[in-house]
Amino acid sequence: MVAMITFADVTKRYPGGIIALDGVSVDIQEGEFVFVTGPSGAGKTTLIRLLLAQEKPSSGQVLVARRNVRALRESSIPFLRRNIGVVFQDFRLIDSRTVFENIAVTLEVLGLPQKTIRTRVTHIMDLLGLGHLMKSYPPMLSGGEQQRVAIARAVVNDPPLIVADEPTGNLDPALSVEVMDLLKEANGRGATVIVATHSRELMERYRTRCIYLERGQKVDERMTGGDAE
Amino acid sequence: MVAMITFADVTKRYPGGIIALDGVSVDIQEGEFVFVTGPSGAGKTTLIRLLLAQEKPSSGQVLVARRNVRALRESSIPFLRRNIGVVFQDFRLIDSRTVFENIAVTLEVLGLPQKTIRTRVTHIMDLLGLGHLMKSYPPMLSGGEQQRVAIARAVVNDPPLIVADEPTGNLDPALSVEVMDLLKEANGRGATVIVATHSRELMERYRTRCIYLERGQKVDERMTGGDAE
Amino acid sequence: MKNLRRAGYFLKGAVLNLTRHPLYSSVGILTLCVSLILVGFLGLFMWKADQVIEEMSGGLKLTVYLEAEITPGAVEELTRVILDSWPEVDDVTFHTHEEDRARNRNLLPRELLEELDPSLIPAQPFLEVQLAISRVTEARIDKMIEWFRSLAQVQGVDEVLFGADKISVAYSLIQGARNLGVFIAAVIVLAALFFVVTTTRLIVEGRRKEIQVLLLVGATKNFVRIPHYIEGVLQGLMAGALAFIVVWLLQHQLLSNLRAEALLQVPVNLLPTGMGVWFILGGGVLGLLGSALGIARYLRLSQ
Amino acid sequence: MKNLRRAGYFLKGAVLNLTRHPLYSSVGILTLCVSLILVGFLGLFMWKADQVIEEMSGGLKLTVYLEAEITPGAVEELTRVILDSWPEVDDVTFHTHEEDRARNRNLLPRELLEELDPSLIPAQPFLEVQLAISRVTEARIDKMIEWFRSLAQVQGVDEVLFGADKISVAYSLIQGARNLGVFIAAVIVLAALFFVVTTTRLIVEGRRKEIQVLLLVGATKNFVRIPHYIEGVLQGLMAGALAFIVVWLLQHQLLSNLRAEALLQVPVNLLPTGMGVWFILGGGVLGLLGSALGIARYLRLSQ
Ligand SMILES: Nc1ncnc2c1ncn2[C@@H]1O[C@H](COP(=O)(O)OP(=O)(O)OP(=O)(O)O)[C@@H](O)[C@H]1O
Ligand SMILES: Nc1ncnc2c1ncn2[C@@H]1O[C@H](COP(=O)(O)OP(=O)(O)OP(=O)(O)O)[C@@H](O)[C@H]1O
Ligand SMILES: [Mg+2]
Ligand SMILES: [Mg+2]
Repeated sequence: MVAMITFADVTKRYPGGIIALDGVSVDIQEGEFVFVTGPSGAGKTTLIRLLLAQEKPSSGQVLVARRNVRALRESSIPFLRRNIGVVFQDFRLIDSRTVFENIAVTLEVLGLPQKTIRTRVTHIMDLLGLGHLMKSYPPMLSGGEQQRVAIARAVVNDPPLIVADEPTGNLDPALSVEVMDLLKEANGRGATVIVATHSRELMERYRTRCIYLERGQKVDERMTGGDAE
Repeated sequence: MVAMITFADVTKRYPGGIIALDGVSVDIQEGEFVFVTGPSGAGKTTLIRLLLAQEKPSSGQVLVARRNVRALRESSIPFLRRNIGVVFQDFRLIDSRTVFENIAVTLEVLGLPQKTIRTRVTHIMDLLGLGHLMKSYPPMLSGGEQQRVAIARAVVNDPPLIVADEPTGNLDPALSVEVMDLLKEANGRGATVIVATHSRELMERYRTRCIYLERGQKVDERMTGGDAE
Repeated sequence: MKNLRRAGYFLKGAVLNLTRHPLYSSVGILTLCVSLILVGFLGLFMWKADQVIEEMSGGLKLTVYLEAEITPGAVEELTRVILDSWPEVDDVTFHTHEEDRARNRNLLPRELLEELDPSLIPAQPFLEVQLAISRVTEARIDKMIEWFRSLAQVQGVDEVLFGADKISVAYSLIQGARNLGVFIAAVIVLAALFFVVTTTRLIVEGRRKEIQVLLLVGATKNFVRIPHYIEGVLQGLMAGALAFIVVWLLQHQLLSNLRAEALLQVPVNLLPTGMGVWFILGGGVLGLLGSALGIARYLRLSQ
Repeated sequence: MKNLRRAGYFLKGAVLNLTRHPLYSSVGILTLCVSLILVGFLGLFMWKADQVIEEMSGGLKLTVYLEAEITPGAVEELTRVILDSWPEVDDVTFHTHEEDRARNRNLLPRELLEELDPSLIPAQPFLEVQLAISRVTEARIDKMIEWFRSLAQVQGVDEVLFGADKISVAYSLIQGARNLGVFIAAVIVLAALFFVVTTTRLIVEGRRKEIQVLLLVGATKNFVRIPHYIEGVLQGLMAGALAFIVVWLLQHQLLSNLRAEALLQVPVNLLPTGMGVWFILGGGVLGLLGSALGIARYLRLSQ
C-alpha cells in the first residue's frame, strides 16, 4: 500500500497565535478508512483544511497523493481539490443554486457531459432521500437535509479521497447509519475515507483505525469498534 | 401550572407546498423541560420558527405566554423574542462582531448597563470554556466553539423560555453533558426549556417528556430516560 | 438614563459597522465622496458658466437719447427714477455730447473719415442703462420694455433705443442656458443619489444575515436602523470633507490651466473656503438620505 | 467537445448569476445604465456645445481686399491657391465692389447717410475666407497668419485684414472651452467607472461565500471568472440599450424645450439611431471592464 496522506511533524499556528495543530505526524494509506476524533477545538477541521490547501502549514510537510501541498503552485490547487470530496462541517452550500445544481457543480468543474451529470446527481440524491428536493434552494432545507446535500456533493464524482467533517451532526440515527454505509461502500470501491467526528456511537459501530487529537496534538491512535481494546 | 406554550392544531405549509407541520397540538407548561425529536425534516425547526414569529402558522393557533403569536402586531415581535433564548441549528452568529459582542447583543437590546453586560457575558463565557476567545470573530472559531457561543447568547439574559435546536451536534460528549447541565440548571431556576435533538444519548440521560414528530405530525409523546418505559 | 445608554449602543453599533468591514465603509465613503465631487464640481462649473454667459452677452443695455439742451438736474432726476423703478437696472451712466461723437467716429470706415468734417458727425447726450440679466424675470420683462418705450414721451428725452427683440432674445438665450444647466444638474444629482442609494442597498444586502440575527434576538427596527443612519451621516461628513478638498484642488488646477492656455481673464474666484461647510453638510445629508432609502425597503420586508 | 461543454457551463453560470439574485442583477444593470446615461448625455451636450461655440464665435474670418481691376480669372486662381494650401479653410467667397459698398452703408449712422452722396462711400471687391475652427491646430496657426500676411504682396491683392490677435484669442477661447469639456468629461467618465467597479465589487463581496465554495470543490479561477465576465457583458448590453432609449428621450425633451422657450435655432440634430450601436457596445465594454476590475483583486486574494 502507498501512503495517500502524510502529515510529517505538522504545526499550524493561526494568525492571533492559536496553535491548532502541534507537531502532528500521521500516515494514511490508500484505501484506508480512518476516524479523527477529539474534543471541540482539537484541530480536526484544521487538519482537513491543510489537506485541501485552504491553509498552509506553519511548519512540517503535508503530502497528499505524494504531492507536497505546501509547494503546490496556486494554479494546481483546483486539480488537487478535484480529487478530494469534502463534507464541510458548515456544509458550504451555494444558497442561490438549487440542490441539484449544488451537487452538479463538482461534476461541471470536471467538464463532464450534461447527461452524465444528470444521471449521477439523480442517483445520489435518491440514495440520500433528497429526490423530492431537486429544485429547492438550501435556505429552504432543514439542517439534516442540508447536511445530506453536502454529503451528496462530496461523493457524487467518486473521488479517490473523501473527507467528512462531522457528517452526521444534524442527522438522526437511522440516516447516520445510511451515510456511514455509503462512505463504507465508497471505501470498499477503493476510496480513502477520513471522518472527523465526536460521535461515539458512530465510532463504536465500525472496527477502524481512530486518531485522537487533543489541543492540536496526536494523543492516541487505536482501533475502535465493539471488539477493539 | 400555566401553559407557557400552546400549539392548537397547527399546520405549517411552506410556499412550494411542503407541509412541515400537520395538525400538531402540544401544551408545554411553565417550567417544563421538553425534548422534541424526530427524523430529519420532521418539522422540529419549523416548530421553533413558529414560536419566534419567524413564520406564521398556515392554520391553527400558537400561543406563547398566553399571547397569540399570529395576532401579534409587528412592533410587538421584538418584545416576544426578548423573552426567548434561542440556540439556532445554524448558530446565526454575527461574523463581523467578536464573540463577546455576539453574546452581549442580547443584553444591549434590553438596554442593560455596560457593566452588567460585561459581568454576565464574562461569566457565561467562562462557564462554556470560551474565555480565551473573547476577541475572536466567529469565522475563526471551530464548529463546537461557534455552537457554544450560540448557546451562551441564548442563556446569558436568563430568559423565561429557552429553545435549543440541536445544541450539541458539534460538541464532544463531555461538552454536551456540560451544556445539558447548564440548561437543566436554568430549568431549575424556573425557565421553560425546549430542546430539539436527534441525539439518543442526550435523551437517554435525562428523565423528561419527549415529543416525537414525524413528517410534521406528532406521532408519540412519552417520558425518556433510563427508568422510563 | 436608559435612553442615554441606548444612544450609546446606537453610536457603538454605528462605529462597529464603520470599522468592522473596511470594504463596506471605504466603498460607502468613496461613493458619497465621488457623488459630492460630481455634484460639487459641476455645480461650480455651472455657477461660473452663469457668470461667463453674463459677461459674454455683454449684458443687456438700452440707450436713452436726450435732448441736447437738457439740464444736469433733469439728467439726475431721470437717472434716479429709472433706478428706483426697476431693480433689474444695474447701472445708469450719463454720456455727454462729445462722448457720443467719439463713439460715432469709431463706427465710420477709415476711408470715409479722411474726407469728413468732424463737426458733421452727429452727436447727442445719452443715458446708458445696464440691466442685470440675472435679476430680469420673465414676468416683468414685457412691462419693463413698455415702460422704457413710454419714456420717449418724457420731457427732455429724445428717443429710446433698445430693440425690444434683442432684449427678449438675449434673455431667452440666457434662460435657455440656465434651463440646460438645471437639466444637467438634475440628471447628475439624480444619478449621484441613485449611486448612493444602490451602494447602501448593496451594503445592507451584504449585512442581511447580521441584521436578521439582530431582529431574531429581539432588536427593534430602530435598534437596527438608527446605528445605520448614524453610520451614513458619519460617512457623509467624512466624504464631504474629502470631496471639498478634491474639488478645491480640481478647480484650482483647472483655473490655472485655463488662464495659462487660453489667455482668458478668468476671475481668480477660487472656491471660497466657506463652501467647505456646505460640502460637509451636504455630505451628511446625502449620507443620511442614502442610508435611509437604502435600508427602508429592506426593513419593511423583513420580520 | 470538452471546450464546447465548458463554454456551455460558463454561459450557464452567467445566466444563473443573472437570474438568481434579482437585486444584484438589477442593481448591476441600472448602475451601468445610469453611468452610460451620464457619459452619453454629457457627451451629447458637449458635442453640441462644440457646435454652439463654433456658431457663436461666428467662426474665424479674414478678408482679402482686392484691387478694383482684378480679373475673374485671377480671383478664381487666388481662391484655388488658398483652398489648396490650407485645409483649415472652410470656404472662400468672392464679394464684388457693389456688395462692399452695401456693407459699408450699413456701418454708417442713419443721420450721416441722409447727407451723403452714395458714390462717396468707398468700396472694393474682396474675398471672405472662412476658417473651420475645429480644424485649426495650435502648431499651424502662426504659420497660417504669416502666410496670409504675405498675401498682400501678391499681384492683384490690395490688403489682408484679419487681426492676428483676434484669431489667436478666439482660438484660445475655443481651445479653453474644449479643455474644460475634456476635463469635465474625464471627471464624469472616471466617476462612472468608479461606480461601476465598486458596485461590481460589492456584488462580488455578496457572493463571496459562493465563490469560495466553487474554489473549494476544485473550480479554477477561470471557472469563476469567465461566467462573471459574460454576466458583465450581458448586463452591459442590456444597460446600453436602456441608456440609449433614456438619452434619446431626454435630448428629445430637452431640445423641444429649448426650442419652445428660448426661440433658439437649435438644429433638429436628433441623436442618430446609429448611436444606439455605440451605446450598446459601450455598455458591453463598460460591463466587461467593471466586472473584470471588480473581481480581479478579490480573486487574487483568495485561494
Ligand atoms: N481561521 C482561524 N483563525 C484563528 N483561529 C482559528 C481559526 N480556525 C480555527 N481556529 C482555532 O484553532 C483551534 C482548532 O480549530 P478546529 O476548527 O481545527 O477545531 P476542531 O477540532 O474542528 O473543533 P470542533 O470539533 O469544535 O469543530 C480552535 O481553538 C479554533 O479557535
Ligand atoms: N423556508 C422553507 N421553505 C420551504 N420548505 C421548507 C422551509 N424550511 C423548511 N422546509 C421544509 O420543511 C420540512 C421540515 O423542516 P424542518 O427544518 O422543520 O425540519 P427539522 O425537523 O428541523 O429537520 P432537521 O432535523 O433535519 O433539522 C423539511 O422538509 C424542509 O425541507
Ligand atoms: Mg471542526
Ligand atoms: Mg432542524
